[in-house]
Parts: sequence; structure tokens; C-alpha cells
Amino acid sequence: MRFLLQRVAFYLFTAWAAITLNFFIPRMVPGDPVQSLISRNQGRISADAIASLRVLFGLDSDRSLWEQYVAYWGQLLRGDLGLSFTFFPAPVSEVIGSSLPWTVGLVGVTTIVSFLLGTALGVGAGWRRGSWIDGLLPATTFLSSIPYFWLGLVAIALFAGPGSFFPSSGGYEPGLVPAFDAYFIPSAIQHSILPAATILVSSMSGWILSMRNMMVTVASEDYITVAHAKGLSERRVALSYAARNALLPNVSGFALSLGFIVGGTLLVEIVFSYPGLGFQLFQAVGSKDYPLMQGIFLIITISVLVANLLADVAYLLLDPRTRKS
Amino acid sequence: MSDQVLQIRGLCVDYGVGADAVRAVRDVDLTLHRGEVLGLAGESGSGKSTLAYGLTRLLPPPGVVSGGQVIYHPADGPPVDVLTLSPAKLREFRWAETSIVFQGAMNSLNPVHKVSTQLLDVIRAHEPKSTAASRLARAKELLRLVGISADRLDSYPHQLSGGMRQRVMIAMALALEPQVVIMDEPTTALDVVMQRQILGQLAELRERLGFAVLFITHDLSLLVEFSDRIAIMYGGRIVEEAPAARLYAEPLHPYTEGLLHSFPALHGPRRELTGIPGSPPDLRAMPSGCAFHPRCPKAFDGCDEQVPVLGAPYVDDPARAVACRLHPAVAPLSR
Amino acid sequence: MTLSPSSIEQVIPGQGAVAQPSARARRRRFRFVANGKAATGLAVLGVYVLLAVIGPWIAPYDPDARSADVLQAPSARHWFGTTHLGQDILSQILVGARSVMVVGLTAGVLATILSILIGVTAGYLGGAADEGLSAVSNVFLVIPALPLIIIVTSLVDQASDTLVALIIGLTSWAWGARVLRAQTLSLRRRDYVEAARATGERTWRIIGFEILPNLTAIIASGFVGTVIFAVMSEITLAFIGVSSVSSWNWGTILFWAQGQQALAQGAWWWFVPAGLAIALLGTALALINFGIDEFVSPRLRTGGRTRIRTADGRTVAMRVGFTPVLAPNPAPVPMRRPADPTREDATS
Amino acid sequence: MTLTESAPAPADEVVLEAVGLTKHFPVRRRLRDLLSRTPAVVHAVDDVSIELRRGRVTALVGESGSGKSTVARLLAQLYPRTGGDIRLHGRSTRVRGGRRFRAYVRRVQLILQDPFASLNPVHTVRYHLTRSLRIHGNAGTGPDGLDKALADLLTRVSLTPPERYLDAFPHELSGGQRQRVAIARALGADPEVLLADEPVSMLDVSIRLGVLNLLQDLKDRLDLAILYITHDIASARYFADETIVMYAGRMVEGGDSETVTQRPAHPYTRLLIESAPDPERITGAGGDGAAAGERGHGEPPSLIRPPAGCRFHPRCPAAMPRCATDLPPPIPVDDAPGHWAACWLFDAETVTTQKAENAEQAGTETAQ
Amino acid sequence: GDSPNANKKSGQAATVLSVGMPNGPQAENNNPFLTTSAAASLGYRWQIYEPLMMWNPVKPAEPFKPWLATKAEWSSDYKSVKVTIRENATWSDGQKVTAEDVAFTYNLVKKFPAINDQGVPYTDAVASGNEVTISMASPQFVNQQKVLWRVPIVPKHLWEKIADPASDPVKQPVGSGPYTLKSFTPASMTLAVRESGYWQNLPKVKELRYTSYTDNSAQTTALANGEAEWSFVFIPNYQTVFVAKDQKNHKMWAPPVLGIHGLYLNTTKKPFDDPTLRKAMNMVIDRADIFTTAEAGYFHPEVKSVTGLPSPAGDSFIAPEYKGQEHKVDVEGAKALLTGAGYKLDGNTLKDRSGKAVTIRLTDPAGWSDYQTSLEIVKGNLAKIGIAATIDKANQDAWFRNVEQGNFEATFRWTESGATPYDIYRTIMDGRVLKPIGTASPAGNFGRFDSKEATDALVSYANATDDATRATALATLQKIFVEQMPMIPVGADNIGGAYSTKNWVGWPDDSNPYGALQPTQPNAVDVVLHLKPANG
Ligand SMILES: Nc1ncnc2c1ncn2[C@@H]1O[C@H](COP(=O)(O)OP(=O)(O)OP(=O)(O)O)[C@@H](O)[C@H]1O
Ligand SMILES: Nc1ncnc2c1ncn2[C@@H]1O[C@H](COP(=O)(O)OP(=O)(O)OP(=O)(O)O)[C@@H](O)[C@H]1O
Ligand SMILES: [Mg+2]
Ligand SMILES: [Mg+2]
Repeated sequence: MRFLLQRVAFYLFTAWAAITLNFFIPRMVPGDPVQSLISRNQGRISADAIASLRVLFGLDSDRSLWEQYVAYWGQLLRGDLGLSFTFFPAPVSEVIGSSLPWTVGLVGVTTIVSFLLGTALGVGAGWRRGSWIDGLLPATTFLSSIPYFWLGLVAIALFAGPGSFFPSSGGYEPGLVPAFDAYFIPSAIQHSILPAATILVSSMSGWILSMRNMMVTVASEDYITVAHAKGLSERRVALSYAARNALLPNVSGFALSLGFIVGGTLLVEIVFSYPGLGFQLFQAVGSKDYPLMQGIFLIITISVLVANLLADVAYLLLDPRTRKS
Repeated sequence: MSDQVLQIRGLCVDYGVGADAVRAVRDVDLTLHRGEVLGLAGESGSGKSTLAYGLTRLLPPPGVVSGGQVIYHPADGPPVDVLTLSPAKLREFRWAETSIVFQGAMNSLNPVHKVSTQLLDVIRAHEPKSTAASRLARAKELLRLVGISADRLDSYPHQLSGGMRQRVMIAMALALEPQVVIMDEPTTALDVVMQRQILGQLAELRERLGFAVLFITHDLSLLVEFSDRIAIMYGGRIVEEAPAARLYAEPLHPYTEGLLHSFPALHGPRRELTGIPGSPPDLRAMPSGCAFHPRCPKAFDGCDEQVPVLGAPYVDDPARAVACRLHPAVAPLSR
Repeated sequence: MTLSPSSIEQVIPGQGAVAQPSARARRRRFRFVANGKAATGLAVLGVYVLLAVIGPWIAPYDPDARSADVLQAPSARHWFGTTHLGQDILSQILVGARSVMVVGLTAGVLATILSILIGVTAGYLGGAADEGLSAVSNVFLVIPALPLIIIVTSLVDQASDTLVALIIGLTSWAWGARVLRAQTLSLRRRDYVEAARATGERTWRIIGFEILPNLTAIIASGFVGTVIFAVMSEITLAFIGVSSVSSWNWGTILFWAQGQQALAQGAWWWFVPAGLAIALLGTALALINFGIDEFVSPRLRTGGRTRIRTADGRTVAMRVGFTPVLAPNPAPVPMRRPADPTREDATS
Repeated sequence: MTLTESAPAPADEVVLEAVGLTKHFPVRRRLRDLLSRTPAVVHAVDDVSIELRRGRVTALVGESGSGKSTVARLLAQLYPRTGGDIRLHGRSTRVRGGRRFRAYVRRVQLILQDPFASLNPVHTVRYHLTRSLRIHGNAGTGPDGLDKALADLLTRVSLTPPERYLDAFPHELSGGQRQRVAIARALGADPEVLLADEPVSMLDVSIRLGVLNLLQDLKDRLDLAILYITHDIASARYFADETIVMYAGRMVEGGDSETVTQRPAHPYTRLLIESAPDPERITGAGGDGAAAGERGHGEPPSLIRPPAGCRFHPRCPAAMPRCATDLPPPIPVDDAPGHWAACWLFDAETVTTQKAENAEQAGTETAQ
Repeated sequence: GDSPNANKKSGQAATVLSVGMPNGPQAENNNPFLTTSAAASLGYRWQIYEPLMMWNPVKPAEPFKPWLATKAEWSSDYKSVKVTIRENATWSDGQKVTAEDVAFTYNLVKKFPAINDQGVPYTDAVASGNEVTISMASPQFVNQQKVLWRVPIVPKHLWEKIADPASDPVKQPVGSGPYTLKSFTPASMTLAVRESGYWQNLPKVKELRYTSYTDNSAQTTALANGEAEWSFVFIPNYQTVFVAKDQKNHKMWAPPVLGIHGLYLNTTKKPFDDPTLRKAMNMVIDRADIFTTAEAGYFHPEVKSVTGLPSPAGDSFIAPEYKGQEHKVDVEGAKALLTGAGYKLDGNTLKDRSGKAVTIRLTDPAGWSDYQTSLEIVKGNLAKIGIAATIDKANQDAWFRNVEQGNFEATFRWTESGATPYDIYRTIMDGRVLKPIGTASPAGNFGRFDSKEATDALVSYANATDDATRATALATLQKIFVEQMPMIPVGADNIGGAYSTKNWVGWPDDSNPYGALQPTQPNAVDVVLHLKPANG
């Protein structure tokens, strides 16, 4: 019980500290949402609008940072994330709600696929060192060293364009309404192929590499030798004995990487104009949309913490050894 | 012929290939008879484990078998050379005919699978036609054989004590009733009570099942007590071979003699312990001639030139063999 | 952080340099340069460092200078072509190398030092100190790095290279600290650490001289990872037009290229070299990482030849479970071969 | 080579003493155990009292996991103790890091169990030994002084010529050589007490003998008090003056080595001695090996929930009802002075009453 | 089927118009008063809601065109306007548009400062019959378009139920315009034409599809490959990137409006407090180069007139003495001017009267690539008269703060724009918003230009009741601007767009500049009404 309470207290503290930091940091930056709005509309919002916008955003009353902080916690505890400035008066929860599925759909699915594929290749490369899969490593390393955005832009230039199967931007064909039907789903999939491929190409090598190295390490464990000695089939030794054990550290890495889905691949969303949360965050930062920023930070914080917890639990479930510390 | 189950002929094992190679096992001849316990002792680093791994072809890289033959005589059918088996044949051969118990039981069991999984695994691999129920019954019986209650089947290795793990490994080694069981220091990490318990059970099982054991340890007193015959290794070679009691009573090789004078006795009068002066040879720079000669109190001219050959020193005792120029071979080895 | 941290992790399990019995092992360690991958990486990195130093001098043009050759494809005059203002792209890349390298290395060093200080201390001291420091690094792990960097760089008018490096360094140590802490936790209970304590070593000495050397691999690969991350971050910041670095770097080049829709205009030369330069640098660092892994972790060392010819004339890779049987070698002829029934039919 | 505090004391003086030493390790529990209230602990060491005297070797034997290493680490103050006291020259000490800890370890040095793990793989022999000398101010003055001290140290553990070993890394040494380096390191501190935890368990008999002879020699020359922990009871017989037997965290028997090994009193000790491999057995008397195996059947007890009363009673062939309830105190065994056993068998009163009860019980059973 | 996408493919090409804006994903918000709403950001609020009168920013001096109001009459002091409301207009829910609705709308704007984004000081709006009188606290001659053209008229019967018009997302907008909202997703919105009840002929475009692309390059790509047919976005090298992709149909039209971009000089910093130096600098800055290179030849049309007024929007405002006077690069003239004023050109370095070398720091946010390119050009230009310029790529927020606080030497920035040159000059020279350096002056006069004469002229222009006074005031302003050069004008603000004639024709262009071609301006509805199928 004490252990559990300790963990919970620890995570609560982390969450509190992260949220507090996330509250204060954006506010230390000079400029305010109104200015950003004006600068984004260079010359097309008149200076007269400043006053009305300040009223609109509720920035006219001068509250101290501390008061705002207290009010923010009050809001949070009521489950209210406030109203976004950029999309005033849309509630932050709504903005997040509309973009989160896209991010989770694209980046989440890709992360999982990348993990599965990378792990599978890594198993192959590690089990049969020196085979063709092993030879793949330098190539994947190269690909993963290319900045995401560059790869994405090149992919757009090469594969997208008029008449191409691959659309260059967006999450689905304009004019469609998100719905689970035979028009929308294929379109959404079609739009996700290029960005997904980009993420896949550049993130897979990490998994391959770590799985390969774990496989190499595990392959020289005694129980693998025993498994060979037992005359088990190659497949069984490779998968059920070697890969099963080598997977453990990778799984916790994977759980952690799930936490970074939201913040991690913002540039892919930018480059492919993908209507996800990363892009939303980028915009919010650009336009000093504190409520939205905080909302997204909150999501990130929670997902990283949950992923952390997941990693702990995954380890506990997958590894029957209870460690004496 | 019928009485031999495993013949090792001129086995050489190297670590590495080419110029980097280190020869850890040199030209070893050894015969294991049906149903006997052959003890293998020697200085640490003398190549005991290498020999065991080499003859089953389980050496990790960079180990390679660089010569020799390992001939296995099945109960029925023609003899096979283990070293020429294809991987698929080798897999079939393994465990069904020779099984191994390695030194560290903690590391021999896969930590993430239950004991039952690992036991059933090996039965299924070799008897794919058996039914799940029959396999389970077999597994339970095996555990009972080594004195572990059947409800332990669902435990993970870490939930068992060191002794239990070791016994699980022994049970697993006997699962397919092989002809040969190789044991590499199976009890080193255990206390004497546990050690005796396990060995007692093993002796009992051997009685019942009739397999042969190659037992590796550096605990001479244990060997003397437990095995039928003992082979002593030094510097990658077998330097002496004899029935246990004879070896203890009358060691022929100076190294064996040194060993026997290095451990204190628990009972009886305190005796003088002389030990062996000097330090073990470096495999990369083996002394010329007899590897033991720099440390040998009885070395004489020529020991540093000529590699002594393992041969029988007595006409009347064909079971004994020694590789020392003090005891030149008078009779061919009876094999 | 495209070079996933997992490549850092796998070195962890306690397999340091303990296992190698060979007396040559130590000497062989420093031959990791002979590892093809690491050597390639080091060579490429060397070229980059050289360019960072001499780039501005060997640049054929002033990278800012406009010329009449507007948006020219690569030619003898402009090897990498020109921008919409007629600036020479090769010169921009050469001049930009310094900023990239400075930021990457500074941030890498800073983050590495921080991660060592915090991770190792937390892992070694344990208890309340550990809880506190772990909480701090968890907080930094939770804070999304890139947005934070964007926000912090906008705090100042003029974000110099050093400042960008500082910020990246200050925000990217948490992962390394986490890994180091975990490893330190396991090292802390190693017998040799206990032994050092029992000898009477002071705490700082135990951390500095007993534990740290055994963390070299993780620290080194963490450093390499952070450098890659820092370079990527700097370039990304410049690319999205957030950082206000007034000097050239490859991100700036990409920023202009993207702002001018270089790819849509068909001006691939504006876009491609900078991207490749980054990719090559990343690859070089990752390759060195391979080398480091293999340098410290003996099990990853391929140890010379892995493929050998066996008795049945095939070439196989050495691997666990199936020890190859070498083709008969005339060298170690046994002295005497006793009569052998199985052998007779072979010889007769 | 001067002992700072006390002038050379007479031989046989108690240097280090453990009184009622107890150590419980908290265990990390599984998820489903989280809700239970009682904190689970491993009773690794319970109520252990040992006296280490000048120029004498005390052997500690017992089954694996019985807490021998834990006792050694407690004596070296590497673990904080749960209960009991450690007295150095009669003065109670409790140090945890810092200056006083270092002053303590100068006088009480520990050689850890595993020679392969206790030397840092990244440092040379020179580093290890230099540190030990430096810390304890025995490095002499100037580089020459240090070199001389190093050479001296290596010579003392028979690693000669010293130059051959000084710059070697641990992995370049054989097990026996490593073990000797570990011993040299402990000697570099110029201690009064040496706690040697299974210094020879992994070595073959010839190397083992060399190390033991070295310790014997040091003991004689430097008047060291040595705690010798081992599984090899025969070596305890040869090497130690006094032997203490542990079982499941408790001391069960103690006394003069020869007496304990030749006339074991406690049923566990008897089991231990009978189980020890003995080549004489097949050649000569012996013969009851199988019987011993039978008798010792059963698993070592859980240390998290140790059996009440005598911890050996579930396995004890001579167990009496009282053994399951009352913890036996050390009871003197009459055959030799200083020989004692924690067993009710040696309490005359208990034996008689229990015998009577047994008879009664047997009577009722047959009656049924 | 029941799927909202089922009929998606059924619309033929010639009934749909795809409009794009590079504004990123949107939240569902159709509030016509909020700049932040999707309706405003993409511009479709003007297809749903309509203003009283239509004004053409391309020809600001032309009279307003009747729209929901048939007539608007200003009082002579321009403090009130009387509008006559069209009789035949209806809301899309079928109710009639009345004067009550109009009065309600203006009172609403007055009541909620948060939605008064034009900052017009309304005092009252009273309906009587089909007429509404809207009163303001101050003369609004210079703000006529803000009153009549910028306020979307909303139905009283729905809006009086809305508690806070500033934070209502108006999910089901009901307006008097020709379109109604059919569907909304964060990236795209579809508007369908009304079936009946519109007060004039319904447009031929049956469906308007708005797509919000994430950024300029995505928008440009969409334009280039025909996905989007109408947009307003900066396209570098638009000939290659856009027009060349479909030479026949891809068109670009970006006429100037009455607002300019130029180099603000800090007139309090020595030696730039010297008008002579500023004039000399103006003489060497190559506006044409900036136009073709930095603005890709179309985006911010070159300002040729010495008065800084763009052509043709400002032509009618240019004082007689400056009519036809165009800015020319004259390096020699500048040198002569400077030497005459006591400056010395020492080799490649200009020394001021005290002998100090003249250097200047040009600054603009790093991400604003056209400004940055302009600065590069200016740097080269200034070098010709020996002024060494350095370029700071500032951080955007810092730049904003510094410009407002006067902490800069020279920077590119825009001016306000409006129906008269008043807004341009006010931004540059208004003494009423003059603040000391270090104090922010968000409304203008960033260069801290201190001239009572200019301030008086501005006041007089805004408050005048007759054209003569206005003409005099404007002439004064122009004279001050030309002679003192408080800011060096370079390009005009534009209000244009890229479009495709593949499916639709009838767009405004140089030959028929009937309105602004920007989907977010109130003119957008006028443009859509002008469109006809290309093949029909
Ligand atoms: N990978 C390797 N490369 C080079 N030499 C090796 C390698 N592995 C083992 N050796 C050497 O081979 C020799 C034989 O080792 P082996 O493990 O067979 O000894 P052993 O007789 O089993 O000793 P122990 O009693 O300590 O287990 C040793 O000297 C060892 O140093
Ligand atoms: N740090 C620890 N945390 C929890 N339990 C521990 C710890 N160290 C030792 N133990 C437990 O305490 C008991 C005694 O361990 P100890 O190492 O002292 O035994 P030992 O007598 O030295 O055994 P061996 O002969 O195998 O070395 C064991 O059950 C062990 O599992
Ligand atoms: Mg071995
Ligand atoms: Mg121990």
C-alpha cells in the first residue's frame, strides 16, 4: 500500500510541477495573443481592433500572474480547460477533441506499426547476424538521420501532386464530413499514407537497432544455449526464447514512446497539413494561445505519465521476476 | 562396443580462427560407457567446460571444433558422428540422446516462462505426436522423480530456490530418457546438504534409467565419492584416467597427485597439504613438451620437449591411463 | 531525437568489460576505430568539424551577397546553385556548418554533463535525493521539448548560437539522466562499489572513479544522441522560423527554401544539399554510436571474422547453438591415434 | 603500520564483537500483496553474536542463504543493522558513511565473496591498491614510497614479481590472483580485523590451498583477527580456530573447530558434516551417506516467514514438540570447553520431559 | 444514403467553387463579429451575412454600392448616417430583414466592445420605418467604410436570445446572404446556395467549398494543382509555381489599396533625426527591385508616387503639386544632397557632420521572408551612399515590442489602411499617439515623428465638414511626408488573390476592377455573384 501511495504521490507531484511550469513559461514570453493575432494578419486587422480583442479575450482586467494561476487550477479542477484564443470562443477541450483523434490515429498507429515492424526486423537482424537484414541497418540509420520535415517535403514533391494518388495535404478530401462511412475512411487512409510512411521510415531504425542489440545480447544467454541443446526448432528458440526476453526493455521503451506521440511529430503534421494536435500546439505557441497551449501540455503531461505508469506495469506483467532492489 | 555409448576421438576445440585462435581442448580421447558416471576434474581453465560444450556443438562464438570425432552409439542402430550431423539432424539428436545440465541453473531456465512450459516444450519438440495430456502427466512424473511436488509446474524459475531449479534442470535432462547426461558443475553454488540431496537423487535415477553421466567439477572429494571413473584434465588435455577409488588411492600423474594433496580431509587425522607450486599455463603460450613440466616436482630431462601420450601404464589394469613420461605406456588402451 | 534512445539502452545489462578473458581484450578496445562503421562515422565527423572551422574561409562567396544569377541550378560557378536572391548555396552551407556544429556539440556537452550530474547522483544516493532528482527529471521529460525551446528562444530578442545551444542542452538532459540513473542503480550494488566503500573511498570518488568509467558507453552514446537531437532541434527551429539566429545554418537555408517554395519552383538544389548535409551528419554520429556500443560491450564486438568455412565445405556464420566444425586442419595432428573401429573403414 | 588508537593489545583480546546482531531486509512485494498490511521482511540474520579475537580465525559455515555474507557486511558496516550491537574494542559503533565510517573501515576490512565482481573491471591492480594505501595514509611519501608500499603489498600476497601484476586489469588475472589482489587491498588498510567472505569458493583445490596458506601466514605474522566464511567445512577444520554454524539466519552451534567438525552436536551440523563429500567414505568407514541424504530431506525454510521455535525443526530428525514452539538458547555441550549448540537436545530437563510425553503419545497412539 | 458524404461526388464541377485559405484547422465558429471565428478567418461570413453597403477598396474614392441598404446619407459633420433598408431582403429562415434588425445590430456592436472590432464610437441606432439612423460620437469621414461596409447585419429575432454575442459560436448561422452553411469540419466547410428569398438573383455557384490549408505552401500546392480555385496567399515566384501550371486559367490579381509598407526610421536616433539623410536614403532605395525580388512581382505593388500613396487607389488623393512625381533611384543626387548638407563620403563610408560613420541596423522578424528579403535589398542600396547596414533577424514578439516602444533604428512595417490616405499618414506621423521611447505606442507613430503641423493636419482632415478643408489638410500632410520622409514607402498593401478560370469566369481584374479579390473581404459575396460557369 505504501509503495502504491508513494508512486501515486510521485506522479502527482510530477504532474503538478509540469503543469505549473507549463503555466508559467508561456506567460514569461513577451507579447500577447492580440499582438500575435495582429502580426499574423499583417496590416489586415486595424489597430482599432486591439482594444476590442483585448476585451474579447478578457485580457483587459489586469490580474496578477498568481491570481491567474489560482484561477487556472480552479478551472482545471472543475474539468474546464478554458477558451482558446485562436479559435475564440471555442473551448480548448473542443479544439483538442477535434484534433486528438487525428494525431492518435496517424502517429499512434504509425508508432505501433513502426515498433512492430522494427522489432520484427530487429529480431531477424539480431538472430542472424550478418544476414541481409543486418545489412539494412546503415541504410535505415541514414534514413532516420534525415529530419522528418525534410523527408516529408521531399516525399510531397516526389509523390504528391496533380493526378497523383497521394494527396499533398490534409487529413481527408476537402468537402467530406468526418464519418465512419465508405467515402470518408478510404479518403482518410489515403491521406495518411505519405505522412505515415515518413514517420515510419525515420523512426523504425531505432527499434530495429535496439531490438537487434538486445537479441544479440540475449542470444548469448545460457538459457538460449539450453534451448538449442534441447533440440527445439529454430523458430521456437528465436521467437519464444530469444525474442520474448529481448523484447522486455523494448516494451518499456515503446510504452514511453507512446507518451511522446502527441508532442513528438509536430513537424510531420505541419508539413503534411495534418489536422492533428502537434500542429495545433505549434499554432498555439505561435499565437500565444495560453489556454490551448496549456490544454495540449496537459494532454502531453498526462499521456507521458500514463505511459510511464504503463511501462512500469508492462514490465511487471511481462517479466515474472519480481526484482529485489 | 555395446558397452560404449560415447566415444570422443582426438577432439580439438579452438576459440577463434586463424592467427587469433586459442586451442582450449587438445586432442582429447575419452570414452563413456553405458550407465557409468565419468568424472572430469582439473584446474580451472583447463578446458573442462569447453570439452562438454564442444562435443555437443553448443560452444558460443568464437568457439569452433577444429578436429576430431564424437561418435555416439545409440541403443539400436548404427553409430553416428555428432560432428557431421546437419543442423536439423543435430536438433533431433539433441536431448533425445544426450542432454546437458549446465553450471548455473539460474541462467539455464528461461526466466519468463513457467517451468511447465519449458518442460513440455522439449517433449513436444521431440515427440510431436504425443497428446497434451500425456505430456503433462509426463512432466508431473518427472518433477516427482526429482522430488518436487507437481504443483510447482506453474511456478516461474525465480520462485524456486537454487536447489529446486537445479533439480528442475535435472528433471528436464531426463525428460526424454537420453543415454548420456552431461553435467557441468551442477552443484558448485550449493551448500553441501543440498548438493548431497541432488546427487543422491541422481544416483538413484541412474540406477533406474541406466543413463551414463559425464560429471564435471573441480571438487575432487565429491568426484571420488560419486563417480565410477575419473579423468583429470590439464592444459586442455586428459592427463590421467582411472577408476575413482584407484585414482584416489594411487595417483600416477604428478598433477593428480598434487591435486589430491591440496584438499583437506574432513575426517580422520589432519594431514599435510602440499599443494602444487606455480601457476596454470597460459593457453596462448603453452609450455613446450608436457604442459605441466614447469610446475612438476618430478620433471626430468626431456619433459620440456616431448608431449607425453595418454597410455595404459599397467598391463593388468587396462582401465588406467596416464600421460606422463614417468609411466610410459605398456599396453594399448583398451577401447 | 530520431536516434531512438533505445540504442543507448541495450548496453546496460551487466556485461561491461567483465566477460573477456583474453589478455588482448584491453588493447583491442582501442581498436574500435578499426570497426568499419565507426571509422566511417569518425571520418565524416572529422570533415564536418573541419568545415566548421574553415568553412567561412573556403566559402567561395559571401553567403549573403546577392548576384544576378537568380535561382540558378548547380553549375561550375555555383556548385550547389543559387537562391532567389542569387546567393550561393554552397557558401551558405559551408558557413552554416559552424553554427550547426557549435550548437550540436555545446548542447551535447551540456546535456551530457547535466544528465550525469543528476542521473548518477540520483542513482547513487538513492532515498530522498533520488526521489527529488527523479521528479525533476521526470518533469523535464514531460515538458515537450520543442515547444518549450520555441517559447524560450522567443524570450530574447537575439538568440545567439550559444543561447540556442544552452536552451537545447538544458531541456534535453532528462532522458539521459533517466537511463544513467537506472544503470547507476544497478551499478551501485555491484560488489566492486561496495568494495570501494569498504576500503573507505569517499562518495564523490566512488561516483567519479568507480561508477562513471563503467557508464562510459551509455554516456558516450547519450552524448551522440543528444548531439543529433540538438542539431535537429536547431535546424527545426530555424526551419519553422522561430529561432532568430542571424547567422547561417542549414535550417535557415531550408527556411528560405521552404518560404520560397523551392521544391514547387523546381529548385531542388536549394533544398536537397542542406537536408543531405544534416542526414550525413546524423548518420556519421549514429555510426560512431555503433562503434561505441561495440567498443564497450564485448558481446556486440564481431571480433574479426564471423564467417568461416566448415568441414563440409560450406561457409557459415558463427552463431550460438551450432558450433561449426572446421575443415580438417593439418596443423594439430594428434600424436597417436589408437585403434578405432569406426575409423578403419574410412582409412582402408 | 601504527595502529592509531590502541597500543598493541595482547593476543586473544576481543577486537570486534557482534552482540545480538539482527538484519531484516524489506522485500519488494508483488502487486497483489500491496494491499496487505504487515510489511514483509527477509529475516536474513537474527540475534547473532560473534567475537573476533586477535590472531585467531573464526569460521562461519552454514547452508547457502543462511546469512553468512550478511553478517560479514554488517560487521563491515556496509549495511545498517536492524538490531543488536557491534563493538570495536568494546565500544559500540554505528557508522554510516562519512569520516567515522572511514576510520572504522581502516580497522575492519572486508573481502567480498565474489572475486570476479569485487574488482572494478576498468581499473588496474595498481589503482586498486594505490587507493587503498592512499586512503589509509599508508602510501608512504613521494612516488618512491608508494612504489615500495605497492611492491610490499603484492609480495605479501605472493604476487611476485610485483611489476608483472601492477598494471594488469582484473580480467587478465586468474581467479586466485584476483582473490589475492582483493586480499592485498584489504591489507593495504593495515586492519586489525579481516572479514573474508568465501575467499576460495570458486577455485580449484590447488589454488584454494595457496590462498588459505597466505591468510594463515598473515594471521600469524600480523596478529589479525579473521572471520572466515566458507562452505568447505574441511577447510574450516584445518584453518580456523573456532567454528560457528549458521542455519536460516541464526547461529546453531559454535566452538572449537576440531570439536565442531569431529563431534557435531546440533542436528543440523551433523547433517552438514555428514553431507560433506569425503573421499575416505568410499574407501573406508563412512557408509551412512544415503542415510544423511534421507534425513536432510526438505527445503530450507522461508526467511520471510521463518518457522517458530527452532528454525530447523521441520527438517530435524530429532525434533521434539517443544522445538516447534520455543526458541532454543545456546546450551553448552559438555564434550569440550566453549562448545555450545542452540538445541533443546542438550537441555537435560527438556529431553526428559519430552521423552516422557513422547512415550505417552506413543502409548495413546498404539492404544487407538 | 444517410451518410453526409453520400452525395459528395454528385456535384458537377461547374456548380462548385473551391475556396482555400492557409489558416490551419478551424474550430466550429460562425460568429460573424469575431476575427477569430472560422467564418471570419476563411471569409465565408460575408457569404452568409451582408453589410449595408458595398465599398470597393481597389477604388476607395468611388461611391458606395447599395447592398442591404439602398441608400446611406451622412450628416455634414459625419457624426450620423441615415440608411434606408431594402424591402425585399429576407433571412435564410424566411423572416424579413427589417430596419429593426439593422438598428439592433448596431446597438449590439455598441453594447459589446468585444465585437466592435472597427472601434467606431457608436452612440445610438434608431429605426423608424425602413430607415435607421446610426449616430457616432465623433466625425467618421475617414471611417465611412468601417460603419457601412464592415458590419455584418444579423437577425434580431435570433440574436436577442444570445446572451454574449462575443463568445457564441453561432453554430447555425442565419443571415441575409445568398448562402447557408451546409457542413463544418475543422479543415473544410461547405456552403450551399439558398433556395429562395434572396433579394437579388441567386449566384450560379451552387456550392462553396472552403478549405483551410495549414500553411502557405500547402495552399500554394492546392492552387497549383487546381484543388483550390480561389485564395489569397503569398506565392513566391508565382509565375513558375502557380501560373505556369495552367497558363490559360491560373490568374493572379493583387491591386493595391490605401495602405503601404515601408521602412520606418527612428527619427529620434542620430543621425536619422536629420530629414536630409532620410531623404537621401529614400533616393537610393530601389522600390522596383524590392517589388520584383522580395514581393515576387505582385504581392505588395510598388509605390511609385513620392507621396507614398499607391496607384491607382490613391491617385485621386495626390495633391496637385505632387501629381505625376514618381520616385526614382538617384544615387548621385543623394550623394550631392548629403554633401551639400555637410555629410562626407569617405571612400565607401558616409560620415555625418560630427565625422562619425553612418551605420544602421535594419530589423524584422526572422520568419517574415519577404521583409527579410527587402531588408537585404535595402542593405545593398544603402551601401551605395556609404551607409553600412546590418540586418537583425529578430524574434517576432521582441520585434513587436521594440517597434512599439521605439527601440529600433529602421524596420519594415505596414501602415493602417482605409478609405482615405488618412490612415496611412496617421500611422506614420500622428502626434496624438506619440510616446517617449520605451513606452509602447501600439496605434502608430513608431518612428516617434514629432510634428505639430502634421498632427494638426490629421485632426483637421478627420473633422472637416467640407472637401476644401480636407484637400488643404491632405496637401499639408503630403508635403510634410515628402520633405521630411518620416518613413520610406516601398510597396502598397494589396487586397488580391489567386484564382482559376477553369470552371468559373467573371472575376474582377484590371479591366473590370469591380471589387477586391480576396475571399475574406465583404466584397467576396459580390465576386461570387459575378461568377459564371466557364463553359456555359
Ligand atoms: N571466448 C574465449 N576466447 C578465448 N579463450 C577462451 C574463451 N572462452 C574460454 N577461453 C579459455 O579456454 C580455456 C578453457 O575454458 P573452460 O571454460 O573450458 O575451463 P574449465 O575447465 O571449464 O574451467 P572452470 O573450472 O573454471 O569452469 C580457459 O583457459 C579460458 O580462458
Ligand atoms: N539486499 C538484500 N535484500 C533482500 N534480501 C537479501 C539481501 N541480501 C541478502 N538477502 C537475503 O538474505 C539471506 C541471507 O543472504 P546471505 O547472502 O547473507 O547468505 P549466505 O549465507 O552468504 O549465502 P551463500 O552461502 O549462498 O553466500 C538470503 O535469503 C538472501 O536472499
Ligand atoms: Mg567450466
Ligand atoms: Mg555469501
